[in-house]
Amino acid sequence: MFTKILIANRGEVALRVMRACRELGVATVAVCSTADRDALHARLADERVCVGPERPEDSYLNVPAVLSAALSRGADAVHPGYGLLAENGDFAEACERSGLAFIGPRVRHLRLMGDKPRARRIVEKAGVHVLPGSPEPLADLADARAVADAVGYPVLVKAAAGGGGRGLGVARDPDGLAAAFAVARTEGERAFGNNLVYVERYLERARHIEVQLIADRDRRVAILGERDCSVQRARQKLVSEGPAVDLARGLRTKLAEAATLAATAVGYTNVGSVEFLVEPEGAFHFIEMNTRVQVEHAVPEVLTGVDLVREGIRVAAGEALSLPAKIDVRGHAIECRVHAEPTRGGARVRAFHTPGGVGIRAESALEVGDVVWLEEGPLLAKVLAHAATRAEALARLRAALTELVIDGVPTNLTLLQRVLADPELARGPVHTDWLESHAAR
Amino acid sequence: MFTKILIANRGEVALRVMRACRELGVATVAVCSTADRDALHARLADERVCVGPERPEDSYLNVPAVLSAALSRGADAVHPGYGLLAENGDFAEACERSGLAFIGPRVRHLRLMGDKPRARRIVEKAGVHVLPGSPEPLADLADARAVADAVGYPVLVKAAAGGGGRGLGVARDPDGLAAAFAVARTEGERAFGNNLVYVERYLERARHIEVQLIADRDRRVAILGERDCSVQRARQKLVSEGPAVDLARGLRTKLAEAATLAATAVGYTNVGSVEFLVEPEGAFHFIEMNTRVQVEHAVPEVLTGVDLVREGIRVAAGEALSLPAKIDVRGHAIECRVHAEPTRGGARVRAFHTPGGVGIRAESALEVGDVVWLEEGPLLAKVLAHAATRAEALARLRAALTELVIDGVPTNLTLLQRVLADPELARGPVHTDWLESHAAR
Amino acid sequence: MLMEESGLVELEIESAGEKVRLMRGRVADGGAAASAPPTRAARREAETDGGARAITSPMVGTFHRAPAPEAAAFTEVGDVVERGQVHCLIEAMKMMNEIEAEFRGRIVKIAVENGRPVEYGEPLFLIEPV
Amino acid sequence: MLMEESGLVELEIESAGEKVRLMRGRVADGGAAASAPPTRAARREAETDGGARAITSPMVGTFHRAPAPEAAAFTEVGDVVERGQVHCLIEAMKMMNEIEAEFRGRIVKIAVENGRPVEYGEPLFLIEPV
Repeated sequence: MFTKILIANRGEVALRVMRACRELGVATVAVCSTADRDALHARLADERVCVGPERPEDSYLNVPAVLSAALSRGADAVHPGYGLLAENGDFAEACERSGLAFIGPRVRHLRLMGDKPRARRIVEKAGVHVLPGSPEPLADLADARAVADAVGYPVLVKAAAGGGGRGLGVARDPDGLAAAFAVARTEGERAFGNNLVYVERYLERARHIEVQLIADRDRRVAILGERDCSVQRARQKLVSEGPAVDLARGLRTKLAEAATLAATAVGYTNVGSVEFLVEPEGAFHFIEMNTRVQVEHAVPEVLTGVDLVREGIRVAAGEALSLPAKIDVRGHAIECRVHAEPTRGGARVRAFHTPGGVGIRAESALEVGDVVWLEEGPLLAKVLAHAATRAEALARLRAALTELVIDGVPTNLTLLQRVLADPELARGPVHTDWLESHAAR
Repeated sequence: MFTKILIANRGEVALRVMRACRELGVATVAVCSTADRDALHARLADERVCVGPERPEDSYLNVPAVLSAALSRGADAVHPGYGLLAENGDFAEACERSGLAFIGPRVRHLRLMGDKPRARRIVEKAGVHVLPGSPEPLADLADARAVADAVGYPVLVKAAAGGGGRGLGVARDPDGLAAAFAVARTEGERAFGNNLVYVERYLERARHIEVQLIADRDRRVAILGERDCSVQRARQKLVSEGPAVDLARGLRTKLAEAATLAATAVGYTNVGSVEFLVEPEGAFHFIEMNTRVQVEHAVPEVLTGVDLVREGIRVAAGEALSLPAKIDVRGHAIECRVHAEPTRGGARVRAFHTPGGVGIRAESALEVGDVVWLEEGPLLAKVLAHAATRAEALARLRAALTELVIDGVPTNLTLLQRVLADPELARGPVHTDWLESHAAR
Repeated sequence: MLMEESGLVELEIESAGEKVRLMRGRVADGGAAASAPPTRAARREAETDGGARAITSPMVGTFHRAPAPEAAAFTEVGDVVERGQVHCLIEAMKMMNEIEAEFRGRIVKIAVENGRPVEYGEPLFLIEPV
Repeated sequence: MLMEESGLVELEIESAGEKVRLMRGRVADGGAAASAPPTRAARREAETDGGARAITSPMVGTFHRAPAPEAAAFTEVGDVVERGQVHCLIEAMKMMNEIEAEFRGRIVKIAVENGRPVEYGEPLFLIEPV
């Protein structure tokens, strides 16, 4: 096992990783910007290293500074959490070259799954159905139009280096293609420094279901259930629940098998999840693979009792997985993301209280007095409810949200409460367009 | 089911009851003192009624004011939580007379189990072994001496109306009896307005193990496992864990049977727990029965998945228990009480953060800016860790406590961390004198 | 008032068919109203304000402006109340507690609607000393 | 200084058997040291103090007072350093980054022990302008 892990992240995920380190008896080094010196993650770690000025590019994303912090403090591994450097192949490679273990999959897995068209090809070759679309990244509109005509409208134009719902443009017909193309291209350029795009058939009324897995160094893949993340706003997951309900007979197994095929095809190792679009009739299509611990990792954790972050560290340390002989999924879990409403400027937290009690798991690094920068609509807290049945879990989560106090910051709490009280959601699964079409009514 | 419940309590237990009410779709009325108008429990309830000035006697313990609040707001039931009016038979009776359901056992159960010597007699008659001691309440020292000589030293002198570790005096020999008698008498007078005492054989190196149960209106008793609360300071439970480890073969079943006998003997209904002292060789003795939801109720809840508070409300509403056909205890849970260190004056909370993550349940109603009155060493937070094994639960709880932030208030956190890191505790069960004799070394 | 003159502290009457006990808030020690002592509380709150002063409820209950459902209100806005004059009842647990004016003054505002529940310390009247 | 005069921005040397690249902190744009621009940072921090001013670390790394383990320290307390004179090295990812004085002054205090890790913005020297 490692002796000291540098956590290259901040906020609730940094705390999450810190807990796993503590349980494993591993020392922790936190990094922070000049603005974060007194943030919770910096205060709670065994050591704290300020790696640069406030701008993320100058601090948390400053690879040499982060690596230098790890080396000068004698850390032997780096945990990227999620977001920031988590899926950055160059960072992972730089870690390895500096003799630091990168806690996550191999560099090649990050590169390969980060190149979405390439990932599509490999997974398709492995025998998993992917949506009709462009086999290669596209540089110009004409090529995009050709592919779109071939697969048929509506289509999604996606940034080749994108993911997580960013860098997406929808074209319902040929007239809309140019605009969609521009969106994907510019967002891809801005967010990922890559302006290549690809085109994919756009499915309406489909569910977004992802399968959680973890694989050890010997590529033994363990499946930890699936979750339905169809409640989305602007393609951002708002509510995730597991297990996915009302699946056609045998579909759960088929999804697990497909996820295993995708992971095995690249010899995947460590924690990851495979995203699928599932049509009402049960046909399903690979979208992409997330090569990291996900924001929603708590859902499989409470359902299976497996500590995914701890297991991920174990795998990276070359240890065997300590999973139960038979992983069984118990009860039903629903988690929602409480975000700040994106707007200009910042807001100071005046009062803060996270709900507790039976079956509730709330995670946040927010503190009274914190100034939240609203522009990006950052994640403020995650609240999860676990119960024997879906109905109980829903009631429990609704109750928990009435107890969540975040005074001073505009949040999406009201929207979440409306969504969770919606009879359509209570009745059963919804599709990825549900929330927005619903709100539109 | 009830339509509106008045919660006659404050702090984390008021929030706990509120959650259960919300899940059941029942409206809530909070009571508060003039000092608590903006406290979390008052802000989060559907309605808030200020029932009097700051002194508890004038507000939370002001029976007419509390009942009047319930009646004038149209509540149909009152939940006392734990402490305050929870085991007050007169209050329960006043509720019933006012047409309000008291959420707890029947008045006679409170009266009967509140009279400790009487409870001893009844439970003994039911066939459960009780410690040798005085069958009747004692008013003077001579009687106490006679009993003490008969049962043999060391002895405990207990307030007849006591409980929860209050109103206790230990006499290791005849010379110490007068002092012990005085302690029990005066504490009993002060805390319970009753100066009668009783004498009981004092067992050293025994474990404090209590059995959790809930009984419906038809007196069907369900057992929800037991917990070991032997880690005590000044007879106050500091750490509770379940299931109790290293029990002699068959002992767990015997304890469950004895608890059932005790409950059945009085026709008990609703949530309660039966306390036993267990000797190293496995002999066990009834101490007392707690006729309410306990501070430690989270331990059986996470082990069995049963929401005890919700079930208690159901029972009081005359509904059937919604328990799983077979209640199985899963994994191991350890909970500790984080108290303020008893001292003069008050302290303001400067920073506050409760740990989260896998298997952690933290409950508190503390907020930044709160002024905590330290004299009584109030409960600030409860932190529980649940895991597959005892060792994992211990590691998890240790990690969680390093994440608990309560700046500005003197707490017992350091003591808790020392206790949970103690190799003797890690090795196995300890006895009720362990912590203090240990600290003495 | 009858009770004032007679020095009675308690009086049972039939009101709207249901028997209620009438008590004088200020002397009701040991009684149901005692545990939140009305006078002390009422005075303290009253003094917290300059000019027109708020008379706050000394107990939790239901606010009644009249001795009985059909009866006329004890007071109206504009009335001058004498010290010790009853200007409302607070019903707590089926008992009617008379609330008396702490000082002579003109009622500027009646803050609570008749028949509404009131909490401890809730402003009932705004009175201008005269 | 050699590098100053030669206008070199990089120089490979053998130090203690292990090859390290020597870079000039102030011009190391695009290099590893670039992403936390030394000069800007160092200046800004330096100006935050009146009288004796703190020279803070422009990057994360290990603090070296001498060019090599056996060599003499660049500066000692009491020395007067010229603007642009190297007074320490910060080793970041096997690269030695020269840190130069931002202004002429006398070293009042050396805040960090030789060979210790330093974080961004950590005070290294206290210098009194002369």
